[in-house]
Amino acid sequence: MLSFFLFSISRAWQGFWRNAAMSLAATATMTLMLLLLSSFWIVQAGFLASLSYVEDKVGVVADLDDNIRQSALTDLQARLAAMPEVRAVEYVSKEEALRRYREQRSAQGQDDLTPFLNDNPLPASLEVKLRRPADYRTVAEFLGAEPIVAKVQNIEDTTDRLVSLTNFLRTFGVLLLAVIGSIVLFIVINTIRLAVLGRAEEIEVMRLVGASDAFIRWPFVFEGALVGLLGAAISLGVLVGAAEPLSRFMVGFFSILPINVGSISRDVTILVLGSGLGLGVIGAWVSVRTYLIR
Amino acid sequence: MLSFFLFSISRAWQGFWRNAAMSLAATATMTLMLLLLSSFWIVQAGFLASLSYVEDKVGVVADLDDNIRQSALTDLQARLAAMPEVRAVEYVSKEEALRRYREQRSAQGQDDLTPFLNDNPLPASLEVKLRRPADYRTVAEFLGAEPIVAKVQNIEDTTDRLVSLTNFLRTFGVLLLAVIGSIVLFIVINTIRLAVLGRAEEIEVMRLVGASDAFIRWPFVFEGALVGLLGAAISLGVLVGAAEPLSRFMVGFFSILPINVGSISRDVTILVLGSGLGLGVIGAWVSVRTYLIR
Amino acid sequence: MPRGNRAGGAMVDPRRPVLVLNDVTKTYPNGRDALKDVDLVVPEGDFVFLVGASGAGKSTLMKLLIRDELATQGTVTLDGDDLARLPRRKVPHVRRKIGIVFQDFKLLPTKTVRENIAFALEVTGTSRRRIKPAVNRVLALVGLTEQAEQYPKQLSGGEQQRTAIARALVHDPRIVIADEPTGNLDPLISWEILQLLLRINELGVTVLMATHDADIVTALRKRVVALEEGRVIRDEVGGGYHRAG
Amino acid sequence: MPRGNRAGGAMVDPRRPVLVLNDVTKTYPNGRDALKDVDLVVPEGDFVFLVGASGAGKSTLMKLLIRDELATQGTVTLDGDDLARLPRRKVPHVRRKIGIVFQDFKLLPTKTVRENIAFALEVTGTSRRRIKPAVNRVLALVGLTEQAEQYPKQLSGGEQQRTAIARALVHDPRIVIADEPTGNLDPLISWEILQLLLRINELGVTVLMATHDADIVTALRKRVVALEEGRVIRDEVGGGYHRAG
Ligand SMILES: Nc1ncnc2c1ncn2[C@@H]1O[C@H](COP(=O)(O)OP(=O)(O)OP(=O)(O)O)[C@@H](O)[C@H]1O
Ligand SMILES: Nc1ncnc2c1ncn2[C@@H]1O[C@H](COP(=O)(O)OP(=O)(O)OP(=O)(O)O)[C@@H](O)[C@H]1O
Ligand SMILES: [Mg+2]
Ligand SMILES: [Mg+2]
Repeated sequence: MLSFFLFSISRAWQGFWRNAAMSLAATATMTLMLLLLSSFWIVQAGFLASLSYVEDKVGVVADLDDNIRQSALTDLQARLAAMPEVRAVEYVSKEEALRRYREQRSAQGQDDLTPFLNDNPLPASLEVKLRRPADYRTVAEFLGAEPIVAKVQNIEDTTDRLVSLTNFLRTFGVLLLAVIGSIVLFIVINTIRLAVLGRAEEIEVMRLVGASDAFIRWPFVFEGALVGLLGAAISLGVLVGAAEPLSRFMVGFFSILPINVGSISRDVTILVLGSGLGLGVIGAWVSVRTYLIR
Repeated sequence: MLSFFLFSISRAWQGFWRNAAMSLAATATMTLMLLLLSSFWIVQAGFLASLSYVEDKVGVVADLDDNIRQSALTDLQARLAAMPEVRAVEYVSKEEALRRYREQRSAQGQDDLTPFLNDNPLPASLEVKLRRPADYRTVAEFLGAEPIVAKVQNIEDTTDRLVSLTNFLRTFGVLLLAVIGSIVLFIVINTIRLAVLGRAEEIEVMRLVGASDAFIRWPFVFEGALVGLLGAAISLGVLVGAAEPLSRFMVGFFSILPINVGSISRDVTILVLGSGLGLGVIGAWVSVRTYLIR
Repeated sequence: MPRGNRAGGAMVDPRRPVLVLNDVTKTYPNGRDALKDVDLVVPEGDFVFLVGASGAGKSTLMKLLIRDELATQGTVTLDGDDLARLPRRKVPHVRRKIGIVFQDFKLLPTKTVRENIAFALEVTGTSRRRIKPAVNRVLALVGLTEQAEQYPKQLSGGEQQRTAIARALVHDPRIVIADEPTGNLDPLISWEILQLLLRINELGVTVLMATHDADIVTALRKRVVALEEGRVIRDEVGGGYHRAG
Repeated sequence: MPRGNRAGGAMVDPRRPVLVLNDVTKTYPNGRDALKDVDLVVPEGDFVFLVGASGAGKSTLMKLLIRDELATQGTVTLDGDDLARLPRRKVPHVRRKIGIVFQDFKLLPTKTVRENIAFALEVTGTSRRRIKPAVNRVLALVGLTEQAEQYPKQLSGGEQQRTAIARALVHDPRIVIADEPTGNLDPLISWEILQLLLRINELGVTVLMATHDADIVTALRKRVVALEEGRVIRDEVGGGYHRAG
């Protein structure tokens, strides 16, 4: 068994180099397709991180009545914090609200209207951060029923739109990745098929001389694996080479996004190696099958 | 000459079908690659339209002094309209400004602060729409020098960021399309090369029997063209089939965008047919060349 | 027989039929009848010349015997196995019993002469240690020791044919089926190859050989089966190439 | 000659050399010397048998003549053209002067017998109208009329060889180079093919034929050039296959 394994590998190595033109053409296609797949995977990962970042910003803001008891406030804060939907609760006092308003106006380059005010018209409020934007309604309704809450700011429309947009984008991204994945799958298998097609006669001769299916198949499968692994190695090399300038550039642009570069590069390595190997093996298996079953 | 042309075409047709497995595999790859290319082209077109739409929104807002003369205002408006950078000028009166402010507050679900005001603190203003966002500075400086202008609202930062973002996205899109284009080019040529590789011996025999290079080459080139055109036809078929549900879906989402579906579909048709034909011909030419030059 | 381990043909039962065609008709998909109502029994240890004009059906008969083609009618039995009923899985095993020299050689283009010959042993699971000497022995027998590391494309026609012969003999087959194995060889080497086949036949190997070489057939006076347009028109022991003998 | 348009060889100058090898040595990239210091002059209208053991260099000599290989040393001249100096563009024109029967046939696998034969006329730019009758004529000559629409894979070995012969003759070449054209043919058809070659030779076509068929060479008493390990060891008119004659 082991000797058959080793034998097949050595035959695969031989087959790869003796049909160098075909093998290298197949490897080139494999490499490009893996690069395409991994680029989209990376873009997709960055994109999902951006969506999460945006969703993080969704929260429920409840304006409080003026002059409420501190104990009532503390009690509400505690009950909110205990809700599974809630990630964090922040209390914004009347003074803080005015300060933020002024900041916001001036950041937008608009006039500060507050000097015209006689009194601080802004209410104190509780800003509740959610675990999932879709829970907006639950928390808003809970707050609306509280006696010390004057009014829950109505951003339901905005939230709904945001939720449906992010859901759409997420689905769209997954779909796009699936489509690209299928294209890669098909092209690679098709390419390996073309390479095997050029060796159909060789397979026929092997069979006529008494070679069993396994004896013919495994060297081809290992050859497919070799094409896959070589393609994966080259792709990873290119990605590593491109990573440094690219990430420097990306950081400049998306510096706010909490992208975990470590986990992405681990995922991409697994993706590239796994799909290279898998596609090579499956492609070879399927292609040889055609010529064995007769 | 014409008879040679017709002869080559009939040989190409024969060659295509007598090597059906290879030809169809090559056509399948061609089809998928054209679909990939055209999808990105379409996304890119939609994307550029979105950018233009966003850029349209960039304008210069100049607050005017209270109590200016109507003639000075009309004069300024006329001079602005005459500037090549300016697309449109709108006058917003003090009352209109207050109305808009109230609308905006309530749309954001925030309290209306205006009842606390003694007086309308908002100035009248001129809103100038630009042809290109990059011209922001020129127009802002022009307005700043006008006597009746109290202040030019400073959104230079925002504009700068927007301009550099849209420029970045535009470049990125073109770059992405170029990369995908190169991938498609390479994969298709590589695939045709693999198919020709399987017929290298046939070419050798033809040469030994006294066939001239042209005699061998042209049927292959026409066969490549056939693969390209068939791939293009199938791709267009798929696109047409997908267009209706997809555009219905897209309109729902991007209904605001002024996308010209007619011109896009014309461009895509040209793109798909042109690159299918071109890639098929170039691929075959390059591949056969290898076996002729010896 | 290269190794000569079936000494003196002691274990050979000359009445046991190893190749049997029973009322076989072969019609190719394009409608051409290559064989019609062929009956043929070859007992173990026999030496049979298959003769007939070009297109008479000799190669077709041999293709049926190795299950490269299936008979349209009738049964083909090889060493007791009905080839039409043989499960796919077992086909390689049956083929390994036979040493086949194809008319068009069927060498593997990406393997050297040595590797092509070794291949017939590798498929049987022979260990490397035993493959090397066996291959060297047959290389010497067919006179290709010098060409061992060349690829088929780098061989002369006769050298290719001798490679095919060496591959057919290297695994000590019990049956040798040779389709015009001397068509590309000069008279001298042809006779040497014939001597080789006669020697292994004496050791009990059944040999079926298609040939156009009238000199050889007539000189050896072995069993001759003559085909004409797919029918057996003559089957006699000690006959010549032509009907007159 | 199928068409017989060079009536009675009136335009043939028998002293004009058409095939000339001048001190030719051919060493293959792997170091094997296939030809050594070969001098050979074949005048127009000659009929030459090329004999020699397997691997003696016969096919290599023929490959040099059609510029499939280039000589390592010496010059090869065909009909006045030094093949080593011939511009690439002109190579097809030279090849069209020759009718070549390859030892391994070299048929186009995706073309039928008819198309394979027609191919040799198509490359010369012959019109369709004239191709069809010419192809039918040679098909009848080699006895393949019935097999005209089959693909090479669907032919017997001898039928493939006859297709190759038909392709070599269809365009009325001035020179015929045949590499063991009867290796896969039975004696009867072999003789018929020989008669065909003799007939076209009488019409002035130069014929160079490599063969292992001792009977034919000895019987015809034509010029015989014998190679041994790449050297010309014998060149005599009216010789037999073997040195003794
Ligand atoms: N795959 C095929 N499809 C159709 N017809 C075929 C096929 N193979 C062979 N034939 C036909 O069957 C007949 C017998 O062929 P076969 O190869 O058995 O002849 P053969 O006796 O070996 O001849 P040769 O001496 O020329 O090799 C021939 O007329 C041939 O055209
Ligand atoms: N492409 C090649 N590369 C290396 N060596 C070669 C090549 N072609 C032929 N040879 C060697 O050159 C020698 C002469 O070969 P050639 O084909 O000319 O022989 P031949 O006389 O035609 O023999 P046969 O009668 O067997 O066809 C042989 O020993 C062969 O191994
Ligand atoms: Mg045969
Ligand atoms: Mg030869």
